[in-house]
This record gives sequence, C-alpha cells and structure tokens, in this order.
Amino acid sequence: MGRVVISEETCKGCEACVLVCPAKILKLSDHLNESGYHPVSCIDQSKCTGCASCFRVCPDIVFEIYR
Amino acid sequence: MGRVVISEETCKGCEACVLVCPAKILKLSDHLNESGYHPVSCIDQSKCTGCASCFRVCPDIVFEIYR
Amino acid sequence: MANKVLMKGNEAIAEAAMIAGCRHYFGYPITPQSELPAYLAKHMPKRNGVFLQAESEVAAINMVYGSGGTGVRVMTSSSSPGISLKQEGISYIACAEVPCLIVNVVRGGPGLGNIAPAQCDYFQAVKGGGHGDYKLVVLSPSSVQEMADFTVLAFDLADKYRTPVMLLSDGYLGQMMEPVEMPDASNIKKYDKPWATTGAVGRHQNLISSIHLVPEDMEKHIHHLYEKYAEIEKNELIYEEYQCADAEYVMVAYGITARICKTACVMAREQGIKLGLLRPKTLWPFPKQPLAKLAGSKNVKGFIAVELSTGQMIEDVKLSVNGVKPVEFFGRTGGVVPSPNEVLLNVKKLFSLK
Amino acid sequence: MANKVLMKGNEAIAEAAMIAGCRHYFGYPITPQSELPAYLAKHMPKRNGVFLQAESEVAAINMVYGSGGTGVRVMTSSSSPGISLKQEGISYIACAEVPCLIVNVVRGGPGLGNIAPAQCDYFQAVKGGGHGDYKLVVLSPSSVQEMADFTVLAFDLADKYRTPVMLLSDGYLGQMMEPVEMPDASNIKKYDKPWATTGAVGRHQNLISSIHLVPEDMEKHIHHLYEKYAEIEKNELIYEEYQCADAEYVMVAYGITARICKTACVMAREQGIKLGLLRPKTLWPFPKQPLAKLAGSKNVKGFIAVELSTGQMIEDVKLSVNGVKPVEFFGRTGGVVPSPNEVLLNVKKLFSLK
Amino acid sequence: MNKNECKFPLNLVIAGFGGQGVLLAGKLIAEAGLHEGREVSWIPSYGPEMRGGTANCTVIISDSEIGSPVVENPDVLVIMNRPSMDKFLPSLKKDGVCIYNKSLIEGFKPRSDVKMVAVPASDLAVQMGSTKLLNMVLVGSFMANSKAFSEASLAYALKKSISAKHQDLIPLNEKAIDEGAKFIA
Amino acid sequence: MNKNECKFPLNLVIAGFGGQGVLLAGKLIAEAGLHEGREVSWIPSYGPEMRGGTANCTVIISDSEIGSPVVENPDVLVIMNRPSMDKFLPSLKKDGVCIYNKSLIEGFKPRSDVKMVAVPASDLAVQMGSTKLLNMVLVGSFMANSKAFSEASLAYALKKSISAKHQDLIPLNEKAIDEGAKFIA
Amino acid sequence: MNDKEKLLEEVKTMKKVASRPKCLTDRVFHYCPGCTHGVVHRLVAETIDELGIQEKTIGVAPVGCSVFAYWYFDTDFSQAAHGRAPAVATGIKRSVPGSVVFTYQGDGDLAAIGTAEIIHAANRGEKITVIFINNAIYGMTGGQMAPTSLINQKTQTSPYGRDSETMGYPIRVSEMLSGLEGVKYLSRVAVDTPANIIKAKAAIKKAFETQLTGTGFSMVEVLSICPTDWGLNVADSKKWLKENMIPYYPLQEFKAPKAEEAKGGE
Amino acid sequence: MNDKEKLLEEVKTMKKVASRPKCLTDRVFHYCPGCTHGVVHRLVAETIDELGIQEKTIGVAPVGCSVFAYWYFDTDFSQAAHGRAPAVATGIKRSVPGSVVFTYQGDGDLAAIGTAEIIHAANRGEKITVIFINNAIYGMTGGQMAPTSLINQKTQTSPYGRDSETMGYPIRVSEMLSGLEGVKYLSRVAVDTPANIIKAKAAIKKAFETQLTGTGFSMVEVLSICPTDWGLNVADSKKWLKENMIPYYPLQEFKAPKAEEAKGGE
Ligand SMILES: Cc1ncc(C[n+]2csc(CCOP(=O)(O)OP(=O)(O)O)c2C)c(N)n1
Ligand SMILES: Cc1ncc(C[n+]2csc(CCOP(=O)(O)OP(=O)(O)O)c2C)c(N)n1
Ligand code: SF4
Ligand code: SF4
Ligand code: SF4
Ligand code: SF4
Ligand code: SF4
Ligand code: SF4
Ligand SMILES: [Mg+2]
Ligand SMILES: [Mg+2]
Repeated sequence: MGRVVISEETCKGCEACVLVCPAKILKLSDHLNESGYHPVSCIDQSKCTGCASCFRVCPDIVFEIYR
Repeated sequence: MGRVVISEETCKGCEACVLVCPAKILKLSDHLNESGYHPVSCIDQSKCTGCASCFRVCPDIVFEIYR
Repeated sequence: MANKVLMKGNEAIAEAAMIAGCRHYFGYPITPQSELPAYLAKHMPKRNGVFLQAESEVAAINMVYGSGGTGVRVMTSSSSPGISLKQEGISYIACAEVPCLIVNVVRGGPGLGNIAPAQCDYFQAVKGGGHGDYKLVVLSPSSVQEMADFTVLAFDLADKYRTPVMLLSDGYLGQMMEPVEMPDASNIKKYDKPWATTGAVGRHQNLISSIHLVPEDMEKHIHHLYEKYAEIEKNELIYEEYQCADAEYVMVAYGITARICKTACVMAREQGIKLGLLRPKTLWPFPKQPLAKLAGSKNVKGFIAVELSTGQMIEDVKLSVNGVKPVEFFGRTGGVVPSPNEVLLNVKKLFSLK
Repeated sequence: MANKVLMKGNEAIAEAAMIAGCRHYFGYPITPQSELPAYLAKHMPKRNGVFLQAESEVAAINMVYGSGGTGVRVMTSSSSPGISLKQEGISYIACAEVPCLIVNVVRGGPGLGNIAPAQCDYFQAVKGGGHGDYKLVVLSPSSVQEMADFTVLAFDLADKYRTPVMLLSDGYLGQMMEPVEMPDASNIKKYDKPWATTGAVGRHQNLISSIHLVPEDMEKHIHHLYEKYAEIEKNELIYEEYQCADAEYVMVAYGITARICKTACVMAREQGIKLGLLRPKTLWPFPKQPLAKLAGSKNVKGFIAVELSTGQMIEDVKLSVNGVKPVEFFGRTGGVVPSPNEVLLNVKKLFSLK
Repeated sequence: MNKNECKFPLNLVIAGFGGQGVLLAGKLIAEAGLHEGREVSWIPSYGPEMRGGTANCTVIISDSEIGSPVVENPDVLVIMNRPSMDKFLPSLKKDGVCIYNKSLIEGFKPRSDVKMVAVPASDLAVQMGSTKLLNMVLVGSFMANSKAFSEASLAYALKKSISAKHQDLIPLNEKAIDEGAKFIA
Repeated sequence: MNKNECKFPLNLVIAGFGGQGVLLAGKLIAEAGLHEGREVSWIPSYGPEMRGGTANCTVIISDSEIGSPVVENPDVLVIMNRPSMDKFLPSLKKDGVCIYNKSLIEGFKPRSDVKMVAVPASDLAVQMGSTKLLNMVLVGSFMANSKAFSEASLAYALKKSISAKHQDLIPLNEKAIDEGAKFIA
Repeated sequence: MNDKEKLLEEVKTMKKVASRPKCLTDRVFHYCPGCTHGVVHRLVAETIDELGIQEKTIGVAPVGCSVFAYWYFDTDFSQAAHGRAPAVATGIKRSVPGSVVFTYQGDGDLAAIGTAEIIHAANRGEKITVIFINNAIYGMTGGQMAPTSLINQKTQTSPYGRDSETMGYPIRVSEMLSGLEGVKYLSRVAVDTPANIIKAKAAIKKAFETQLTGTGFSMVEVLSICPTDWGLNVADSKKWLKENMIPYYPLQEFKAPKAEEAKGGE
Repeated sequence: MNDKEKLLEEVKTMKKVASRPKCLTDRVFHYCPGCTHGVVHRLVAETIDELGIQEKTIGVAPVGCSVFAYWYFDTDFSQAAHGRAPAVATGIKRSVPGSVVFTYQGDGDLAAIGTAEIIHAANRGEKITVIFINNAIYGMTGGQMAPTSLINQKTQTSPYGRDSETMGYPIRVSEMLSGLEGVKYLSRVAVDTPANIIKAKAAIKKAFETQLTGTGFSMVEVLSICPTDWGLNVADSKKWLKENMIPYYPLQEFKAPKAEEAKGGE
C-alpha cells in the first residue's frame, strides 16, 4: 500500500510517470499549471503500491512516495 | 658476395651499422669528416655479404649496397 | 524585388559563400551562428561540396589551414569563445599565407558570457588575438545584404592577397532576416594558385609553412607580409559617410550599431542637431584618412565612437583623429543593444547639447 | 653580494613563484621557457607542491582556472603559440575573476615562427587576445632580478584584485643569467578568499563562473570588472624614467629592449644628444599620464617607440601623446634583436640628427 | 490606426509563448511586406527568453532604407499571452495599436492613450480545429487593422513560408487569417 | 689589454662547437665576476645555431648597472673553432683581444688592429687527459690576459658551477685553468 | 478538508520512502519536459546525500544543457569551458585533495571538443568522478550531430542522416577509456526505465565510492534522451534509446575496483 | 686508382640492391647521430617510390624533431601546428581526394596535445596514413616527459622518474585506437634491428596501400630511439627500447583490411 504526493507546480506534463505506473493511476490533468503544463494527477491513491516507479522516472522530482 | 659504397660526408659516426654488421667489417675512422664526425669505413669489402643490414639501420642513408 | 529573398544573415553568408565557389566548410557548432553550418550541411552535399563538423574549433581552423593550402576556397565560422580557440591556427594561417574566410558572429563576453549580440571582439579581430606580427582583413557588414556581399568580397580579397579574411558580425546580424539579392556567380573572379599543395606533378615541392628558424629570415618574411598589408591598406579600404558633409558631431560605428546610429542621425536632424556617421566597412584597414580629414574640417566639433563593448574601436578612432578634436565614447556591452533614442540622448549628453 | 645567485630568468621566475607561496603549476613544454617547468619539476615535490605537465596548453590553462578557483596560488607558463591556445581560458579566467599568474616568454612569430626573443605578442597581452571585454594586468620585467620581483608582485596583484596577471617576457630574459637576490618570503602578503571553491562547509555554495545569460546581468558584471580595472590603473602603474629630465627625444621601450635603449641613451649623451627613455614596467596599466606629461614638456621634441615587433606598443604611446608631439618607431622583428648602436643610429635618422 | 492607408515605416513587435508561432507570424508579415516592394526587417528574440518559454520578434516595414532594426517604441503590438502584455504594452508608442489574444489575456491594466484591439484568437483557433492556428488569426487581424499589405501578398507569403510537405495546410491557415481579419472588419 | 688593471665594463663573446663547453666557460667567468662584487650578465645563443652544432655566449662584467646584455662589438673574444672565428672576429672592437684555440683554428685572416692571442688549447687539453678540458684552458688564458678577476674567484666559481657528483673533477679543471693562464703569463 | 489536505494528513503516519534529495536546491530544473538530465541530477544528489559528502563535494559544470547544474546542487561549483571540465576538475582536486570532485558532461562536451581532456584525466588516474550524459546529440545548441550520434541519425548538421563515409562512426567512449590503467571504475547505464535507473544509481554510487578510496578515475556513461532535439515525445524517445542506442552502446560495467585495491578512506 | 675509385669501378658490374630512395632530396638529415627518425624517413620514402605515388603525395609535418620533414621528401608538404597534423591532413584530403596524404608525428604531438585530432581523424576513417614516432620523450624541446614515457623514466619534467600516482600511465595509443571503426590498418613496429626494420617497412607499405584502397584510416606506430634526450649511446638506446619499450608496447598488427573490404584503386 502506498501514497504519492504530487507537487503540481513543478510538473512539466512529460508523461514519463504515466507510462510506467504499474497501477495505471497517473494521468495528466486538463488544467494548466502556472508554467503552462498539464500537471499529472493520481486518479486513485488507494491503488498505489508505493513502488516509486513514478518517482524514479520523473525528471522533475515531482513525487514524494509514502508506504 | 657484396660491396658497400659509403658516403663519408653524410655519416654521423653513430655506430649503428657497426653494431649490426654480421661480417664485422665496419668501423669508425680516426679522421673527422667536415661535419666533425668520425665516419664509418669498411675494412674488408671482400667479406661483405651484401646483406644490407648496415643500410637498414643507418639513419643517414650513408650506404649503397651492391651484390 | 523578384530576386530578393528574405533570409537570415547567417544563411545569407552560407549561400553567398557557395556562390563565391566555396565548397569546403569546417566548423564546430556554437550559438548564435548555428544557421550557417545548418544551411551548409543541407546544401553542400547537393553541390558536391564538403561540409565537415570538426571535433572542435581547434581542429576546424587547422582543417581550414590544410584545405586552404590546397588552393580551394574554404571557410569556417564560429562565435567568440570558439574564435579564441582558433587564435593559434589563425596566426599560422596568416603567416603561411593561406587564403580563407573566418566568420565571427560575436556574442556577449568575456568567458562563456551569453549569446546576445556584441562587438567586444574588435581588438581580437583587428589587433591580432593570436601571437606575432600579422593582420587580418576584417570586414564589417551591417545588413543581411552585406552579409552576402562581403562574403563574396572576403573570398576575393583572401585569394587576391593570399591572406585570411575575417567577417566580424554579431548575433543580431546573424539572426535577423532581411531581403537579400544574392551576388551574381558569373562575377566571381578566379585566381591562379601555383603555390598550392595539390601534389607535385611535373614540379618540385610546394610548401605551406610558418616556420622560419633564422630570425633574419623570419623578419624578411614578416616584412613581406607587411608590404602586402600596406597594399591592402592602399587599395581595399571601404567605408560609408552618412550626413557628414555638414556634421558638427560625427559618430563612428560599425555593424548593427551603425544602423542604430543612422536612425539616431535622422532623429538628431529632426531636432536640429547636425549629427553624422562614419561607418567603416573594413575595420582593418581602418578609415584613418577619412577620419583625419573630418577631424580637420571646420564644422566638426567632435567624434563619438559607438560600440557594443566597453570601448575598443575608439582607440583606432583616436589614433586617426590624433588629438585634433575630442573623441567621446558611448557603448553598451554584455549583449545589451541600445535604441537609437538612447544613442542620441547620450551623444547630446556627452557634448552638452539639448 | 653574498645572497645574489647567478641564474636564468626562467629559473628566477620559478624560484620566486615558490617563495611567493605558489605550490601549483600546470603547463605544457615549449621553448624558450623550458627551464621554468624543469626547475619546478625538480623543486615542487620537495616543497609539497604540485607540478603537473598537462596534455596541452588548453588543458593547462583550464587546470589553472580550476586550481585558482580554490584559492591557491597557481601559475602557468608558455611561449607565443601556446599562449594563443590559452586565449579562451584566459577570457574565462578574467571573467570569473580567478587570480593566477600567466608567464609568456615571447618568441618570434606569427605561426610556428622561431624561438628567438621577440615582443610581438604585445597586442595579444594588452588589448585582449581572447574574446570579450576584459583586461590583464601585464608586467614587463627587464632583468633577471625583475623576473623574480615581478613574479612576487604578480601574485600579490592577482590576489589583491582577484584577477589574472601576465608576465610578458621574452626569449632573452628567459635564457640569460644575471645575479639575482631572491625576494624575502616573510614579506609575502596573504589574502582571504571567502569566494573559493573549497567545499561548502557551514555555508552555501561558492561558484566560479563566467556565464551571465541575461545581457543586463552580463553588462553589470563587466562594469564591475572595469571598476576594478580603474582601481588598478589608479594604484598599480609602475614605470621608470631614465635621463628624461632634460631629454629632447624620449624612447619608449620595455623588457630587454629597454636595456638596449638605456645603453643607447648613454651613447647618445656621449654624442651630445639629449636622449631619454621611458620604460613601462606595467604594460597594462600603461604610463599614459607620464607620457602625456613628457609630451607637454617644452624640451621634448619627439618620441620613439622601440620594440621587437612591427610596432604594437607604439599605439599606446600615440594614444598617450595624443598628437601633441610626433611619435616615431624603430623596431626589429622575427627574433632579431638590435644593438644599442643600431637603435641610436635609427633614432638619429628618424629625427634627422647627426 | 484604423484608417485607409498605412503609414510607413511601420514598427511591429509580436510576442507570446514559445510554441505560439510568434516567429513565423513575424516572418509572414515581413514576406508580405517584401512582396509589395517594401523594405523589411525581422529580428527575433533569441537566447535566455527562448529558454524561458517566451519569444518575440520585431518586424519593420518601410518605404525607405531601414536604419535600426531594433525598435524601442513600436507602432503596433501583437500580443499572444499575458506575460508579454505586461512586458511590451508600456513600450507601445502613444496612439499605437495593441492587438491581443483576448482568450488568454485577462486582468491586465490597459492603456488609454493607445488603441487596444482584443481578438479572441485562441478561441477562434480552437473552433477551427487547432489552437496552433492562433498566430494566423492574429496575423489576419493585424493585416486588416494596419492595411500594411494586401490579402494576396499575405497569401503569397504563406505559400512561400510553409514547407513543401505541409502545403495542404494552407487552406486552413488562410481561413484562420480570414477569421482574424473579419473580426476587425 | 695586457696591462695591470682590467677596464670595466668588459664585454666578452665566447664561441665554438656545441660540445666544447662554451656556455659553461661563460658561466664560470660570470660567476667569478659576480664573486668580486661586480655586475654580470650572461646570455647564450639558443635556437638554430645550437642545432647547427655551434654555440656562443656573451658575458659582460661591469662596475655599474648593465644596460644592454647584447653586445655588437665585444672587447674580448674567446674562440674555440674555425667557423666561430670567421663569424666573430670581424665584430671585435679595435684594439680588442682575440684569444683562440690555435690547435683547431688555422688559415684564417687575422686582424692587425686587434691583439690575437693563440693558445694551443685542444693540444694542452689532450695532454692533460681529455679534450673536454679545452674550455678550462681558455678560461685560464682569458683570466690571465684580462685580469678581470682573481684566481681565487675563479676557483670559487668552479666549485659552485660543478655539480655535487662531479666535484672530484675540480682539481683537473683547475690544472687546465692553470695551464691556460701560464701560457699567457 | 480537500483531497490534498486529506492526503497530507494520511501520509503523516506513513514512511516517506522517496523524496527530493537534501543537497538539491528548490529550484525547478530548466530542462525540457521529460529530459533525463533531471533524473541523473537526482541520482547524483542522492549519492552525495547517502555518502554524506555534501560539504566536501565540488562539482564542475560543462557547457551544454547542464551548464546551470550549479543552480541545483547546493555544493561548491565551478563552471568550465566547453570540453574542459576534466582539466578544471584536475586543477581543483590537485588543490583540495580532500575534496570530492565530479564533472557532469554531455557527449559534445566530453566526446568531441573535450576528447583530449577526458582521455588524459582518465589516463592520469585523476581521482575524480565523471558523469557522462550520452544523448547522441548537441542539446543546448539546438540539435547538431554529436560524436555519439548514430548512423543515419538526422540532426541539424547531418540532415540526411549520419553517413559513416564522411562523418565517421558513433564513438564508444567507454570502450576507448576502458583500456587505460588510470581508470578504476567505468560503467555504462541508461535512465529509460525504473529498473535501469536503479542500476544507474548503483553505478553512480560506486563511481563516487571509488573516488573516496583514492585509487583513481571513475566514470559513468549514462544513455539519456533528448526529446526536444530528437523531435520525439518521451515515450518514443525511450523506445528509440532502447532500440537504437542500447544495441550500439551496450550497458555494462567495464571496470570496478577489486576489493584489495581500495586504499581506505581519506 | 685509389681504393674508392676501384670500388666504384667494381660495383659497376654489380646490382645495386639498396640505395637512397628517389623521392628523398639530397639534404643531410638534421637529426642527431643515431636517431631513428632517419630510418623511418627512408622507409616512408621507399614506400612512396615503390607505389609510384610521389606526384600525388602530400605530407604533413608536425612540430617536433621532424618539423623539417619537408626538407627531405620531394613531395608537396604542409607544416602543421603542434598536434594538429591529422586535422590539417583532413583538410587536405577532403580538398584533393585523389591525393595520398600522410602525417608524420611524434608522441608529444600525437598523444598529448593532438589527442583529440588523432582520435577523431581515426574515428572518421579519414583516408590518410599516420606515421607515429613513439620515442617516449619530447625530443625537440629537450627531453620532457611524453604521454608515452615509461614508469620511472627520468626526463626533464619527471626528474625523479615518471610516477603513475601523479603523472599517470604511459598511454598505449594503438590499443586505444584499435577499437575505432574508422581505423582500417593499424600496426606497431620498432626500428631497432634490421629484422624489425624490415617488418616496419612492410607495415608502412600496407598502411599506404590501405589509403590507396580508399577504405579508411591507417596508422603505424614506430617505436624509436632518442639517444640525445635519453642520454644513452645508440647501442644502449636500442637495448633500452628492446628491454623496456617493447614489453610495454608489444609489437603487433592490430588491424589490417580484409581482402573484400578494399574498394579498388582510385
Ligand atoms: C568553445 C565553445 N564551442 C562551442 C560552444 C557551443 N556549445 C555549447 S553547448 C554545446 C554542445 C552541447 O552538447 P552536449 O555536450 O552533448 O550537451 P547536451 O546539451 O546535449 O546536454 C556547444 C557546441 C561553446 N559554448 N564553446
Ligand atoms: C602549441 C605548442 N606547444 C608546444 C610547442 C613546443 N613543442 C615543440 S615540439 C614539442 C614536442 C616534441 O615531442 P614529440 O612530438 O614527441 O616529437 P619528437 O621531437 O620527440 O620527435 C613541443 C612540446 C609548440 N611548438 N607549440
Ligand atoms: S508509486 Fe508506483 S503505483 Fe504509486 S503512483 Fe507511483 S508508479 Fe504508480
Ligand atoms: S514524470 Fe514528472 S514531470 Fe513528467 S508528467 Fe510525471 S510528474 Fe510530471
Ligand atoms: S652489407 Fe652486410 S656485410 Fe656488408 S657491410 Fe653491410 S652489414 Fe656488413
Ligand atoms: S649507421 Fe650510418 S651514420 Fe651511423 S655510423 Fe653507420 S654509416 Fe654512419
Ligand atoms: S535540449 Fe535535449 S538535452 Fe537539452 S534540456 Fe532539452 S531535452 Fe534535455
Ligand atoms: S632529440 Fe632525439 S628525437 Fe630529436 S633528433 Fe635528437 S635523437 Fe632524434
Ligand atoms: Mg549531448
Ligand atoms: Mg617524441
């Protein structure tokens, strides 16, 4: 069981995390952040395994992972 | 059977040829050439095999070899 | 205007070089001149030319040395830090009398600095950034049209005098687009190069070299170079005077700055200030005589060197004016480019006009 | 004279550098300065210092950049072509304000040229051979004693102003032996370097850098550099006047040439010619004011720049004299060194004296 | 301006985000001007701004030789995003024209001594199928407002500036230009 | 010169083949001069000549500050081989002294306005066991002729200039100096 | 309480297993979306944290997209001229022998203009760590061919694809360096997948550890993506890396210090 | 008739089996007595003669003792800046594709300052031939340490012997280049004995032949002596080469073109 805390403002919407999340619970939001990107969001924290794959591939250290 | 023609004036007396001549017929002369070196001379052409070892090691292309 | 094409200054150089018969380019990427090699990378293969990205600027300038030594028209281009790396090679090229074109699209320096337009490599280009006694012919375009025209001129001078020529440009001239009419290929002059290292068929060795171990020989060779330079000074000076006939104050500016100054001149006249502009098109040879003449004129009360630097060309202006009239300076540096209005305000301030 | 030692100029620099506390040397072999690294290779290990032969001059100057950035006293040395290769690095060092000593034992150029004494790298040293707006402090010794003394001075100025200093010497000064009294180690001043990259213990990052991407920031930094340079010009100019008090003709010469000119002065006086000599010890800052003052004096009828080049320093002489009196030139180049008699003959010819 | 004839030289600054097609818009305008026999110059911002995600360019169309290609106080602004509005509006000449992308720019302080022309450019673009058409919409608005060149010249410029393999997009671009122009008319 | 006192400044050029110890000879003389509290300078030929197999150096010993270390017309020449004689004799000052290695130098045209001092230096050296002592012989002759410094000063210089591991050669060198001096006396 | 607040409440009782390394500043990376420079920065920063060497680390930034690396690492830093980082690092390490010095260099910087500097620093066995970002392109200057660009790769200066006949071959730097005796740790990794990133981290840590033992030179070559200049999105970039780069630049540990070689810490 | 005249009469009826190559000028080499630069010059000259390429050969001289190589070869020549001969040769060959271009470089020139140039010329597969004289020293400048100087070798700049800890290791250039794909012929030879000289000649000839086939880069590393700066006589120099250099720099043919790779003459 895990949780991801997402720092929306630093996300650049590159989708690297979306591609690797085994639980498929990450997707880009429709809204823009201040830098003009669609930030990622977690659509179902309860499915998060805390595997930290998202954290690993994220170039902008947007995630904090809890287990 | 061989013969070596030596161009005394270009010899620098380094003895490289003396060291390799299998017939041991090369030695430095006592006199100096114009550049101030003791040039090599062949003390017994009749023993020359024409092997060209002297020619090969001579850095100054002092020899011509005949067979 | 049918034959005018809108293009970037960097591209105009590249196209003009090919028209001038240049089929050999050696360079290393650097901003803000990247469009130049990019253009050649695309077009050289189509024209059976050689575009080679070297491993460094040092390698590039030495490839130019080798290539130019064979008699082909060859060029390289870079921007400030890259040109610094080429200084040893440039000194060799000047000494060995290898004709070639070196383009410097100057950016803000010293150090890594930035990529904004600047004119802070004037000393390096004109006084000799490399070691020893030598000169480069230095051409200073101030429009995209001149980027093309001076490229052709540069190749011609290089061959005519067997000497390296530098095109001293800046980030804005490299990046801006203007309509340009490409020079006519049929006007390109060809030069015999019996000295070139092309293989000694039916003759003895040709040698490209810059070593003269015996000082007296070296001095003789340097005197030969300087006689050539004297010829160039006599024959090849080009410059433009703008509203100088009745000018009381004369700005001296080159490249992009000269255009800003031109607009400042127009604005000054509107305010009743008799401001003129002398624009050197050749930075070496420098328009000494024309400036001395202006200095001697009754109208002229003073000069202002306007540069994108802390003041480099001003020394040549002062050497030309030789104390006859005051020479002032206005400049911005580090990549900052002043507006015409800012120039005019400063001219007025320097000479206490209102 | 018990504490005077007969040594070569190159060795005197090396020994004085160690006395000044320099324990880091990075360089690449080149004639005619080889005795300098050879001496340090021998002595640095004994004094726990670092002598490192780099793979090239380019690497060497960048090692100096890294090393000087940590706050240690560091130096490099080379001769003309090698100094050309260092131009990018020098520009970085000046911009990033890294204190260090760069020795140029000038030889005949351009190109590979030869290894005889010359002064043809003046422009490169004084105007800026690298790109961008910067200055080097340039010291010009003219004896083996001064090779030592100016080395110590160079390290002091470098640290005091956080700026690179060049010692501009020549083949003769490097190769000749004279008695020299080594500077006293106890007089060496030490400077705090809170900016140095030594590891951020109990503080945030220190940064050695030359990039300022925003033009306005870059300009600000350049202005900071030039304020420093203005300070140096105000405080650190040194020069020598020899028989100038009543001189009608003043030679301006530096380095080995100044000594030849001194003898020419003596010979001139014997012939009733009032010849004097102004010798800049700092080439940058240049003795503008002193020259201007001499130019203003009633006695003085003219100046002669005497150089081992085709004429480079003469421009600074002219800029100083500013047209008030004539400035002539006599020089030999390519490694040729004139005798005092030859100098005197030419002075007489230039001013039609007999 | 909104009059029948354009007064030259016309100094224009176009500014917006990096991806909004600022530089291409400027190039089209310059090409169109050139096609009518005028002197033109186009100078881009490059360097730090581009990395920062914003871009701008300066275009001059003139009847005579162009001096400074650098302009301190433009006659016309074409503004595509909010940061650019804040940066450039103060520089606009008194009585100048500011054409801007109303869809993305809100809550700024307009000037009363210039003419503010609000075009819902992004919205119009999206309606036409792609937010990327936004620059074309504004070029159309600029043309209609300034009358610096004819529609035909712009069409010519468009054909010239679009690479061979994208020529099929020309009709769509032309439509966007039309929409932008219509909005002014 | 051949008088009781040496007149300073004394300008000396020593020249010969590369292996003849030209530079060391000059260094000894400079050291000896320095030991007597005089100003001295030593300047070698370097560069093309050295590669060509010849070498020379200029030594000045003076009572006051030395200006030019480069000398056009020396007061004294010490010449070790024939090519150097041809090269340097013409430069010798009128009334100057030319000390030369008679063993190797023959058939040149002497000058009548200078003093020619012939020393069979190579022969003397070979007699003492090594042709390498030739430079010491000539240094001795120079000392005796010029009286530029005392024997003791030269001995001091010798000790200083010879590296630690060759100090055992000092007596032989001193002997060669003596021979050279005796030849003059 | 909104979702975010709820989440923050919830995680209070949980263990934080991954977060921003301590030695990184708060500054948002200037790199393009998806660019793996950011990933490698994090791995280096984690290593510095884990080894507890922040106060003695001195970084050397190159000229390349990572020219501003010093914005992110809160350690002393020197910004080097293009290609010269190994020389600058040598100068630093020789002057502050107790420090930990690393360079961070792109493939243009290290494998083109800086060829001599990297080879000789490696050959001298300089006690520094080099992080070598091989993205097969010149990122910063807008996508010119790098010495590591693959055959047929289209770039600004190889618009028809890299042709070995005129432009030579993609250069395998690690293979070339692996024969040098001064090199004590050398590895090639990739940062395309979580698994590879874990391996990359391990390699980077070993490289720094090698430096700490004082035995010699260490380097990690990191195969990276440049979506911007490759003209691909992140997914396609990673695919391209996997399908084209890894086959040509096989991932492997070329050299690692044997246990007995370590000289012990400093 | 004196002895010499008799000899000359005698040999008139004999076959001249070895003599000065035709493409060498009459000028006496400026090298020190015993220096093997002369031997290698002869081998290159013989190769040019035998291949009949004098009229299309363009040599590139380095900065080093062989800076005046052009005094001796009666072919076109370019004198390059220190280390840059491969770049100069690239410029020439790309401009006169039908020519045969060779560089002649010392170990300071090629393995120190010119590291980047040699590696990238090799990697590009430039169709040039490099003669690399490895004499483990900087000859021309009076005996400083070269990158190829051996451990413990005393030189002007390693007066206490080369110490790997501070000065790094003798660099094996051929081994380093052998992995590059552009390299088509590569061999290390020595010129200490008649037998080795025969092998050296064969290697040099193969290198030029490789160039003539137009397939890529060719180089021969020649282990040579420098009696002057080694401070040894010729006999001891050769002994030192054999006993110290060859073990560290083993003689071998690293690469030779396979028959099918040749593209045929030009
Ligand atoms: C001497 C010099 N030459 C060229 C440049 C221009 N330049 C800046 S970065 C760069 C290459 C960047 O590519 P790389 O090293 O691969 O790093 P990346 O941007 O891909 O991370 C170049 C050529 C420069 N700044 N200085
Ligand atoms: C840029 C530059 N740096 C240094 C030198 C000085 N230099 C001349 S030759 C040489 C090295 C010669 O050694 P090597 O290449 O091994 O050739 P060798 O003389 O041994 O044949 C050096 C350092 C120079 N001429 N130019
Ligand atoms: S920790 Fe794993 S499961 Fe949770 S969001 Fe990240 S990748 Fe998905
Ligand atoms: S990987 Fe990071 S930057 Fe990219 S979309 Fe996911 S959270 Fe955002
Ligand atoms: S050819 Fe052979 S035998 Fe005759 S002299 Fe030469 S080495 Fe001796
Ligand atoms: S090898 Fe040649 S130069 Fe040496 S001694 Fe023999 S003949 Fe003379
Ligand atoms: S250009 Fe490429 S390497 Fe540079 S930041 Fe963007 S994606 Fe990364
Ligand atoms: S110094 Fe050495 S390499 Fe140079 S010529 Fe003399 S022996 Fe040969
Ligand atoms: Mg890259
Ligand atoms: Mg060597």
